[in-house]
Amino acid sequence: MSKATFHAPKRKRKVYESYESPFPIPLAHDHSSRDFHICQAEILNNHVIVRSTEDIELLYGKGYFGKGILSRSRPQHSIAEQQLQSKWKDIKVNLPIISSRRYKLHLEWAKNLLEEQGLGTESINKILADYTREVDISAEGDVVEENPPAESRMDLDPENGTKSQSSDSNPGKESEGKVFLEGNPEYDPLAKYGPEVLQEERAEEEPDRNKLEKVHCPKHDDFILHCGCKPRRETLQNELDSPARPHMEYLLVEEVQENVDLGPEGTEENKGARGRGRLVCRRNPFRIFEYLQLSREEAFFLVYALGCLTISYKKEPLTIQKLWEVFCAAQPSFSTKYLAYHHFRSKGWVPKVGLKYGTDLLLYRKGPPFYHASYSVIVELVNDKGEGTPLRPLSWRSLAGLHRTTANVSKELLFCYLIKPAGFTDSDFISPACIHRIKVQELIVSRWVSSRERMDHEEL
Amino acid sequence: METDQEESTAGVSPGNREWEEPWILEHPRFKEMMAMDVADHAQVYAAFLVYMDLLEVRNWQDLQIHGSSELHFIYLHGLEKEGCIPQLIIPTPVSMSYSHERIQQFLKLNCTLEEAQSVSSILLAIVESDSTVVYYKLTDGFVIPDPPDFIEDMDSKQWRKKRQRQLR
Amino acid sequence: MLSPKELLAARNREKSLPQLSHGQKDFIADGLEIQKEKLQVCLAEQWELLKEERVERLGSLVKSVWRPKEDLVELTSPAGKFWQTMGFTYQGKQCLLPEEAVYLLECGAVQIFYRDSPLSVQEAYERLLGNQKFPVLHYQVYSHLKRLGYIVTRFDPSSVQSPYHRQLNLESFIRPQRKRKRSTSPGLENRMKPDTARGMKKEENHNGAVPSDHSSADKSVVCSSELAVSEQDTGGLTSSQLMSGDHHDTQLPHKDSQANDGWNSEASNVSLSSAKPKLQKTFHWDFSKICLPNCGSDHPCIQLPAPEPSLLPENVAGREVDISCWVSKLNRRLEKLSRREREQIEWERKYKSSVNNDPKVQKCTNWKEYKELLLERGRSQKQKRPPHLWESTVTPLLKPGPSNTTASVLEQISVMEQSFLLDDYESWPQSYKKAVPQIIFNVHQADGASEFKKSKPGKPCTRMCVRSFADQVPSLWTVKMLAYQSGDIPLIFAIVDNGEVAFYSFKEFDLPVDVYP
Amino acid sequence: MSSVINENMILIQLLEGKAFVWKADDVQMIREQHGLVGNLVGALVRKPRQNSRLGLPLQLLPEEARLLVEVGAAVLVRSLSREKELQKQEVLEPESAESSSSTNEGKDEQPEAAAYEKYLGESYKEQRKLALEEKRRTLESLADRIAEGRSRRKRQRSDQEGDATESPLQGPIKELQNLEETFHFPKEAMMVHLPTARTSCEDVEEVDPRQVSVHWPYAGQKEHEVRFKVFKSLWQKGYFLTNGSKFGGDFLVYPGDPMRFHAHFIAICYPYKEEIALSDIVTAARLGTNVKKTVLLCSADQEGEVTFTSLQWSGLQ
Repeated sequence: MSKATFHAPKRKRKVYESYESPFPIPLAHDHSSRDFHICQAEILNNHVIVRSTEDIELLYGKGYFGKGILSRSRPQHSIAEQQLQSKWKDIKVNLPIISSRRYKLHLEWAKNLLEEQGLGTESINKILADYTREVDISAEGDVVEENPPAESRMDLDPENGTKSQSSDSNPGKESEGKVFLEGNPEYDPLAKYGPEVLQEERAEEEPDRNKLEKVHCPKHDDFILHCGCKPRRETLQNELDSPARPHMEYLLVEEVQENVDLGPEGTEENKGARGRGRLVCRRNPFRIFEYLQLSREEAFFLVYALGCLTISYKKEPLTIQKLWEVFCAAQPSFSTKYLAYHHFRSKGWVPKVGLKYGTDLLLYRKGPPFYHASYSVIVELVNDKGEGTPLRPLSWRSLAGLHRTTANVSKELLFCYLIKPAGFTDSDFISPACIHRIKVQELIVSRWVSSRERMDHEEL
Repeated sequence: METDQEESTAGVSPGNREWEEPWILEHPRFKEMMAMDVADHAQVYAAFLVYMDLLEVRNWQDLQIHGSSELHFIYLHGLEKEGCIPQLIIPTPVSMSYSHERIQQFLKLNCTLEEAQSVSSILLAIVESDSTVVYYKLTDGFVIPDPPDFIEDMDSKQWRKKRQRQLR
Repeated sequence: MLSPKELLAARNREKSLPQLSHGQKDFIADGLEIQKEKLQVCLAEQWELLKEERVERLGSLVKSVWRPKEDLVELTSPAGKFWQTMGFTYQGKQCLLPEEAVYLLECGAVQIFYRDSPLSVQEAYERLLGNQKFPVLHYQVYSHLKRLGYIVTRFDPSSVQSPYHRQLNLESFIRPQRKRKRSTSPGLENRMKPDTARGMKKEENHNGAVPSDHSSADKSVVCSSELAVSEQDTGGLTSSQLMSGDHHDTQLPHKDSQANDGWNSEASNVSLSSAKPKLQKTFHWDFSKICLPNCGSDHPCIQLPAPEPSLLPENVAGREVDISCWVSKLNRRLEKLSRREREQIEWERKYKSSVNNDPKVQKCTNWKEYKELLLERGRSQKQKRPPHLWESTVTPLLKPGPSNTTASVLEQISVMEQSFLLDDYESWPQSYKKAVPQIIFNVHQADGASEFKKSKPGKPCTRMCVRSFADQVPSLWTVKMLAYQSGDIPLIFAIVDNGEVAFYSFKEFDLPVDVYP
Repeated sequence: MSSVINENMILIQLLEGKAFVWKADDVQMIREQHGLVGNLVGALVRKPRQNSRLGLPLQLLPEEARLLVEVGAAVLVRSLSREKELQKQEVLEPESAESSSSTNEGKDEQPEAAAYEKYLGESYKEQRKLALEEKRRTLESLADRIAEGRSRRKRQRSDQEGDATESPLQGPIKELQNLEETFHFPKEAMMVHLPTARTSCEDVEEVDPRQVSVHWPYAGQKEHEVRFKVFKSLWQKGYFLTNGSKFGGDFLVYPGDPMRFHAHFIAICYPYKEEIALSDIVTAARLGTNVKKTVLLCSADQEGEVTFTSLQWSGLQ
């Protein structure tokens, strides 16, 4: 029997991260995690979503599970617009910069949200105008804001920034500029702010703040008010006591010529001196968070094989059996694809969805940051006589195309057959325990181009 | 059963506020798509993921949501950049399959939307179960491809390698 | 036929081939003269080339005669150099197979006579090929390979060792294969740990594929472990079957509800009572005491009796009530749901399990106990072994332990057995073995490169199976079958589409386990 | 049957359902007059042992063959000779089982055999004559130089021997004098023609491409019908088409003769209402991107109306 030879995968030339661990569970070599942490996921629109930043980091960082819904692959969404960020790279303020167009969109979402709560247009406008009022930026590059009394800190109003100094009026302070990342919960850009300013403006702020409190959930640091939480003092207090309280999201909005249509307060001329608009610091009225979405195969593997994830539907944790049933119902190819997924994971490889090349899976060694995918996998479930109904029936024509596509990107085409034992019926698929009875056969499909042919043929 | 170790630290990070609904469900555009009641929820969710991908990851502009009750479909419409021709985007879960007839119906959608547009084309946004999206362009009739690059001074092997890297 | 003058002139014909396309091809037709000219040059050269007829020196031609009855071509003059790799002796005469003769004719090496006149290539195709014995399809593959210089012979199934034979030679058959595999991938090999239990198991399986005296001891080990697995999973299966009777979303037991909201009380009752007989002893809900009134239009229930106090939460008091005044206000029409809402409900039903199916819930006698249970569960969700994972029919494969290594994790989650192409051959029914596409050719390395002798051809470098493009892609079973027939020689599928030949191989693979770190 | 077939028609020979054209003139006409390409599948006469450039016969796609018939340029034929022979053999079988040698087969073949012998003999005579003339011409053109060379050598020899006498220049060298008698042209040296296409007339039967038969199995097949409508439509638009299977498609579509142009499209045919899996669309589009061609989804409805949709990568990574 002649076997296909294994070609060692090609390591990427530039690798920007170090490899941690193959799985998000404590392993002997990995000293960073000692505890067996069970990640939480939930069913959202029939898909599996992980929301906790910590869990996201764990699941993606160790084993490259899932994809950030707001990212190309690794969950690392930032609202900042790259183009603007580089355009304004000489400013010392480390807040994400977005265009006013984008900002308006978020504003509109917040507005829609409030409308849905039954608020009148006038009060909505008032609320939003208050919430998104321009915030002064200090010379140090931090956001300047009053430091409110603890219990009302959540709905604090940013200072009216009519006479704020723009960042470019303060050159020469580079050394002071701090580097921090957006979304870093440790860092509160507003914390430094002295209390005096607050005192001055307190009185006139009062009415608006009251109104705001009605709709602004104190547990939120953004403007989403639909959670149904009632503002309760003690929760609020707890929130504030916790050291790593997420900061409110402040943004720098690039406003060109005219200010945003929110109010007359941002009309200073000096900001537009460079002819590229000016940056205005405002609160983000509608924050969106990066979530990790797991393919059903990934999710089921984490639950069933590793036991390090629990998935809930409407807060209720689902058993493995239940998950199997609903995944099978949601995706007819699930059981077959899962078997293949499990097989490759249990060989220490990292399978990802094969959509880019039109196949069922792509296999990476260690993970996508380190190696190019080595194999493009087609999965087929067959009976003990080797006959089956493939997930996608192949003709020679489509196989020729598929092979060419795969070979063009230096990958190999791997057929993964899952062989049911004799007497195995559809009803055996009702439990994931059927996996113990399945055998796996791997085949490499390749074109044979004889050395001679290569010699007298110089194609393309 | 072991003791409960980490109750208090669980809710620390911004994404993990368990008492709160996922923002997706509360997003006005998601609700809008749901309320249209033209597509099944798999397509609605695909449409929303594509909507966010275009807006937040790719920075598209003037993105609008449309529903076609006769095609049972939600589609998007927007600009890649300012000054670009507006494009029509058909978001779809990867599990779907379409006949050529249906693809042509999608193309006709664009005709009705943009009378002036001479060539009718759409972007097919295919969404995988882990939220991976790929975009392909469908155009009615014939679109001549870009001419092959003639790089004479580069030897063909090198050139091929470079190309492969680009296409990964 | 060519005139003598043309024939003689052919001796001084151009021998080299013209350029294929005269420079980089164009992308778009611009209608300019220069494009047209280039094309004219190319085409003119092409026609000149095609119009050339085969003209050979009589002395260098081997004469032969087509014998249709024997399906062979007999040489009537001494064979040429081709005799080293082609032809055979039949009844003391030098003969060629039809495909050999046609190929040699195309090369201008033989002249085939039939009824004393020579055959044109067209006639040779028509007469020698195109019958059931040797289809044109096969000839197209044959001539393709021959033109490249390969030595191609017909495959004779009897030339391959019988399975029994192979078993006898098992050691020489498998060992070198394994060694080669080891040495090809040093990069990964270093990191693979063949000494782990998983590696050991693999080896056993491999030997087990073709049983031998040496491996029989190991084989029994495999068998027993297989047995253990199958016992385990049938156990899991039966219990899951028992549990999977019903998964409707009944939050609380109820008797009399209408089916219009999709609840199916009957089914849930059935599943409760029939699930496991022994559970009934610990069963504390008394349904006769629980009243869920049917207020629907078909069975209006006006008097609602006081609920059983033990079933209510502590701080809730129940009392008897007359709802006649409410009934008129009730909207008892079917709720009109949108397409999406219906879908939502459909999914909800799939996700929700009936709490009544939960044995622990069944043990609860009242609300208080139930709530305590929920609380406890909520607490334990973040524990190492959340009950919904560990106290259910199917539990995770990996047991969380303090010092798992990557290798031990992989081993614990590897539950599927690797299959090999040569597995289970003996168990296939005979009818399956016959209905398979046949191997057609042996292909040996080109003339100089191999020590091919017709009498002792040695091992071919590949074997070929010929398929038309319209045929199906081979199933796993076909691949297995042919792999078995071909033995240790790689098998290649030659796919012919409108005369073009492409070759594909389906090779056994065993992706190495990557244990890192 | 054969009488019906017009002299100028291209004969497309069917063999196992495959369509072959054997005459170079026909191939040229098919390409230049009808804009159809086909695929050369035989060994090239000039250099038979290679695969990068092939020779006759030309194999046509079923669609190409059918189109040529539809435009009235060709007929599909199949040879009847073997069939007839088989019938004959069956009749003869009982008495002539052992006498299968070609020399004593049916008498009616004898004239043909004799004809070839005669042709060969005449050809030999003529070739010898031509070769002789050629030789003479060669010698004549070289005579002066040969003579000069000989005299030089002679001089050198005499120089060494000290004999300085000059031999006078001779007229025609001696080889030319009795060339007729000394010219050696063995029979083995004569050139023989191994014809490509059939030289004799033979019994052929016309095959109707609209009717299903073992000889033309494509008629009425769903796949073929769609492919044919698409093929015809693209051909009518002036495109050149070749087989697209190498690229996972049905046809490669060229803006001009494939000899000088790159293909623009990979045409893939689908029945208009048949579902196409998105993974197939991705694979096709991906491949098209890699080879810088547009994938063309092509469908035909019952009336022959053909729809084309271009599929390309969006450029969004």
